[in-house]
Amino acid sequence: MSDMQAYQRYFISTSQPKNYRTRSLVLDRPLAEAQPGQFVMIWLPDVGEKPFSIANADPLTAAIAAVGPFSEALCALEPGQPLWVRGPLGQGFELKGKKHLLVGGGYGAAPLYFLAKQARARGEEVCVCLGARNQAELLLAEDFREIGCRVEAATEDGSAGQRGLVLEAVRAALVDFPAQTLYACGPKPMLLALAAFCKDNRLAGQFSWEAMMRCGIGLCGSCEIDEPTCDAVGLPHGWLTCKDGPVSFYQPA
Amino acid sequence: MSDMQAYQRYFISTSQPKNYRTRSLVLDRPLAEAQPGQFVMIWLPDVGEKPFSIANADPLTAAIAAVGPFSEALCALEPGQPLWVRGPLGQGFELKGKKHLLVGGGYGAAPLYFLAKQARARGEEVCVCLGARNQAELLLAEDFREIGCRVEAATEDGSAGQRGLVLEAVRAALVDFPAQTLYACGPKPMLLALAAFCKDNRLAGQFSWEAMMRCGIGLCGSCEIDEPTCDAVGLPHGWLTCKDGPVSFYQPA
Amino acid sequence: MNKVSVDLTCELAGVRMHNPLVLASGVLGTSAALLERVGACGAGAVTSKSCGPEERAGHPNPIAVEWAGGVINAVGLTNPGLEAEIPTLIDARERLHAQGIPLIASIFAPTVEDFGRMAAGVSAAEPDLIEVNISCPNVGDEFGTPFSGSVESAAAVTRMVRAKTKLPIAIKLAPNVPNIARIALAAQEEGADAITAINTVPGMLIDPYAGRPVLSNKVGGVSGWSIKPIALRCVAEISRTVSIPVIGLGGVSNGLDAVEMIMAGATAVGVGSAVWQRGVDVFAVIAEEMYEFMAGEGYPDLASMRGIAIR
Amino acid sequence: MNKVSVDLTCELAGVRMHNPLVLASGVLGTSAALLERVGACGAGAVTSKSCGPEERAGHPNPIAVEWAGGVINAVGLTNPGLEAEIPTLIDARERLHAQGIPLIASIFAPTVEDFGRMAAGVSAAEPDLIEVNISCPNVGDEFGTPFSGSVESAAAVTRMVRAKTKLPIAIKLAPNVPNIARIALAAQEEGADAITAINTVPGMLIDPYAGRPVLSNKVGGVSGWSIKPIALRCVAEISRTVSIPVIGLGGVSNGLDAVEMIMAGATAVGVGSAVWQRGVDVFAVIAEEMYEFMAGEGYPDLASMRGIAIR
Ligand SMILES: Cc1cc2nc3c(=O)[nH]c(=O)nc-3n(C[C@H](O)[C@H](O)[C@H](O)COP(=O)(O)OP(=O)(O)OC[C@H]3O[C@@H](n4cnc5c(N)ncnc54)[C@H](O)[C@@H]3O)c2cc1C
Ligand SMILES: Cc1cc2nc3c(=O)[nH]c(=O)nc-3n(C[C@H](O)[C@H](O)[C@H](O)COP(=O)(O)OP(=O)(O)OC[C@H]3O[C@@H](n4cnc5c(N)ncnc54)[C@H](O)[C@@H]3O)c2cc1C
Ligand SMILES: Cc1cc2nc3c(=O)[nH]c(=O)nc-3n(C[C@H](O)[C@H](O)[C@H](O)COP(=O)(O)O)c2cc1C
Ligand SMILES: Cc1cc2nc3c(=O)[nH]c(=O)nc-3n(C[C@H](O)[C@H](O)[C@H](O)COP(=O)(O)O)c2cc1C
Ligand code: FES
Ligand code: FES
Repeated sequence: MSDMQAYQRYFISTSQPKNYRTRSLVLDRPLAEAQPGQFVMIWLPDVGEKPFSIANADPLTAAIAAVGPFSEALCALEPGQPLWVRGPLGQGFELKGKKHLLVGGGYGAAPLYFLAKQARARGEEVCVCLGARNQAELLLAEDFREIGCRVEAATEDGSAGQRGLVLEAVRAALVDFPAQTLYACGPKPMLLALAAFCKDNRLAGQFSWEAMMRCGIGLCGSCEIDEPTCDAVGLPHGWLTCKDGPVSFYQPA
Repeated sequence: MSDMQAYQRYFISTSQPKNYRTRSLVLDRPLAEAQPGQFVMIWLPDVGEKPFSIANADPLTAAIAAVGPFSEALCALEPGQPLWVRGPLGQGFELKGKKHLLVGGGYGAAPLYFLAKQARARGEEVCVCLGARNQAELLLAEDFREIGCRVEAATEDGSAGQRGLVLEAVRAALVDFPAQTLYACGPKPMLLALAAFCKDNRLAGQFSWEAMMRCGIGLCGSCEIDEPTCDAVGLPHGWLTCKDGPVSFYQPA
Repeated sequence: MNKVSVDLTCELAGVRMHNPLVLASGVLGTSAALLERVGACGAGAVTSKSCGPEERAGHPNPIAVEWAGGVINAVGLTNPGLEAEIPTLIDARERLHAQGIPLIASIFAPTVEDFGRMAAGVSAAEPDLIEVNISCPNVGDEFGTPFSGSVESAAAVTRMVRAKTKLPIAIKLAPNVPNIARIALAAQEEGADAITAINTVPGMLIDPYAGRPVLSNKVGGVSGWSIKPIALRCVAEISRTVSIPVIGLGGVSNGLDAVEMIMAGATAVGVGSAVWQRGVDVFAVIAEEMYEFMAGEGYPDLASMRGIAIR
Repeated sequence: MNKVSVDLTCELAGVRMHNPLVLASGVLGTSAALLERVGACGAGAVTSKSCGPEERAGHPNPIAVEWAGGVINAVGLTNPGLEAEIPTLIDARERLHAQGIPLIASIFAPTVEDFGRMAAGVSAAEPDLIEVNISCPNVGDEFGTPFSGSVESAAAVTRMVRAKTKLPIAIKLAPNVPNIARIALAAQEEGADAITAINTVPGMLIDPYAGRPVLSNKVGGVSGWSIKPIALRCVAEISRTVSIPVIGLGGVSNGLDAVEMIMAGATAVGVGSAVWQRGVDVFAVIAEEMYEFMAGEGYPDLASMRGIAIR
């Protein structure tokens, strides 16, 4: 009967603080067939609905930064309370090669954690570069270490890892971590810089983009990436974040 | 895509005369999951739609007696011409025991042939009693013999087999063929007589009924067996030939 | 979530039912035996097949087929005519009342006057409620629009039927109107005791290989699970507008569907095509599924769920 | 059956298309880049998202979800307003014409007068055809009935639009009326060059566990494969009644569906929700499926199939 329902109801198992404003919501059961980089739409009746990356599929987990009304409502949920999920949606990451460089900005660390787990389960090497404004903003660094990833942090104020942008950490990591593919999720300026870096360095890249999502299923057009951005990173015009993405693929010629 | 269609189109492979007015229509491919005793609705666009027993499932075959406009239209079809089928529909026979007595009147032989093939494939013994007005009306006797069934015929005029009703042939057969179950398909008076016979002789019986079918899927009510008939053979009131049947089951207490 | 004890009973226009599930008109309601059987299979009430003034054979086959979204039918209002119907209704009522199950008698007619005649006629059989089917296509005004297609004609039929019977009446509406709530309101104003919504959604299936419509009548009515969202919307709009109870139906196949109908404001829930999908026993099965849902979610009775989705 | 060579071209109100498949309004028609992309994916023509006089943000999420029968949406007519739309349409037309693909500009408005203003306004962008969406719920007369809900209001909008543009116009109709052919006829009489049918079917999904409608707007429009029989019936009724061409849409997901629309009398076939189901490439895929069917069944061109199911 439940396949007749647009949404699946989940319950919060635990809600763990991950930094001063981000919580990891661990739900009561798995989401079938979810891949790292895919997302779900989370609905709170009478509140709203927004997209969130899948930070773990079994049990379904999301890392939510409380930055506005909807994310605050999610972070206020207590164990046992319900939320509604549709998905998994979109095109996720695809592990390529055996040495993986993951680059996260802000809650971009969330889908990368799921990806790192998958790579580690295959016995492959993972190095994670995390960027943030300061130490308080850093996300999931401990979680990555726990599953055997090398972690390099970069903060704008130098309060954790090296001072500067995450791109500096990437350059540094690559010196002794000859990655075959770079996987990135984070703010658009970071992705643009990394896309340029991959092109310059002939490194395969997978980038997870953000956009204003409405339908989430490739109909309404609201998540289209603008043409200048498409041109900058080599995407075809009219690229839809919810359906063609959120992950885009760059392969050096 | 084709599961969106209400009907499946088949083509006539061969149309073989079986007696002076009955043809066996062999179609171009199988009907999946069909059981002996089940039926299909055959549709000829702009002509009509009627129920027919499945005489063989692989390839789908029906034995059609040309008795009126629709059955004549079917019998006039030539190899390569199309017809439309929905089904299999209804509750078919279920082989019980290892010695099977099949009793057919008229085109009632059709579903029994399919049943006999199934029983023979299991290496079980089959005796078929066929009733008809005269030799010309006898159906499929040769076909039953070919697959290794014992065949006893009864005709009203004695032109084939013993003279009399099929019930006489049944009595005779049972003398040296100790069947565990009787399976019957044919005109209502024959079924009523056989049902009474089974009751009197404490023999398990399966009877395939006919009725005016419209929807064929248990909605319209037109194939209901009348209450006196139900009472006579021990069926619950409101018994639907298309859905509860066409096969009814009698088990001596 | 604590399991609670659940009460599935309801009352509709003075008619008490042990659960809210009503056999929809036209499905297995053609004889006393079938109506009795559906009652024994767990329905809270049963509706007879719509009957008109004269006997009708209906359309030739094909009259109903299943497709991926449910069923489409154009039976053509096969019925024995008023005179033959009355003893059947009396027989059915007696058998059903012995089980404690109410009988709803469905009527249709080609003219407003004939609706009056039908209402007076079937009243003689004393069914618990008369359902007035003003939503069958192929009868109605001179353009082929059913009476439920306009406020004026719906009101005219209701007024006439109201004048001819003292029994409670439910007016059955079609979904293919721009504003179904206005029509329901007109029926209420003319004295209807309940609204039944929805009848089938007019549709057509074409077999591309045949190049022909599948039904002999070409056009038919779509029913079954795929019309549920249309039915829920109609029931919600009607429930927000009228104060009389609504029998909500269209695509109800399981307990959750029935719950959704109640949440949209329905008092009772009709079940038709699901009989094809899940068998005649579907009534007891759906009632059990409703019970499970309500016990699990903490709804003690139907009133506690009714209309919560439209508030 | 001999394989024949198949011609999929068609002409609609003077607009030539390399195949009959039209991107439905509201699906991916929000930017020049997306319209161009759909053209490159094999559509015969593309329709822009309906635009109104003023910018509208639309409804808050959820605005569209999939369910077992397809999709339900209440986007809320998100659009940039007439002024911002014109350069987008010009840009889109130039890119599409470079591919040889016509552009249909869809408009809606809250009043008859505004429809006139919109028609005159988008005409400046010189689209190949203007589609007049009189079938969106939540705009229309004082009862919330869309303009397509009555012969009078449909005629009034058509008359106004006809007076304000020399471009060909198609009037887009809603299925939830008792007699869609009468409304189509009224549009033809007021000068419409084509009819588009159908818009989504008004519906509601309720989540029983939430006890709430799923869409923030509560009511939405059902689209996708489950509405196909409703759409086929509407297209058949309209085609039997009017002489102008029909863009048939509603639930077309594959080549057989498109063939059925043509057999019901459509000249062109709209595709909307199938983009969700089968991706943007669905246009080329459906065209190929139509080709296969027609070659296998011996139909040399669309005219040889058109309307055969309603004769
Ligand atoms: C594919 C995809 C995946 C996403 N995954 C996640 C995820 O895993 N975790 C998560 O927390 N969010 C994620 N988001 C963002 C999320 O959908 C919401 O946009 C976010 O929760 C803010 O919504 P809100 O209603 O709370 O605040 P809003 O009112 O929408 O935003 C409040 C303010 O915060 C700003 N803002 C929005 N998002 C962020 C942010 N992430 N960091 C800093 N400022 C922000 C807005 O620009 C605005 O000024 C994802 C978005 C997309 C498209
Ligand atoms: C479950 C079921 C299975 C059936 N299986 C078969 C089958 O395998 N083969 C088959 O030929 N028919 C079968 N029938 C009967 C079939 O559906 C039609 O009723 C039959 O073909 C006559 O249809 P018609 O339109 O040609 O003639 P009609 O105009 O309906 O009938 C013409 C005349 O023939 C009489 N008649 C109808 N059927 C028979 C008959 N079988 N023998 C003698 N007279 C008859 C009618 O009473 C009428 O007087 C089955 C019916 C049912 C309900
Ligand atoms: C085969 C069939 C026959 C029907 N006949 C009638 C009828 O005679 N009178 C009536 O009011 N509704 C009739 N209906 C409509 C149903 O009562 C019901 O309104 C519709 O099927 C929607 O419910 P469902 O989706 O549960 O089937 C019929 C429906 C079917 C499927
Ligand atoms: C997300 C979405 C948005 C839509 N927006 C519009 C619109 O703005 N204008 C319009 O005329 N129709 C709109 N429609 C209706 C479609 O154009 C089409 O008529 C309907 O979806 C039926 O076709 P389909 O089943 O192929 O989707 C929209 C449909 C969907 C699914
Ligand atoms: S969110 Fe609607 S197309 Fe991507
Ligand atoms: S033929 Fe309709 S119920 Fe059996």
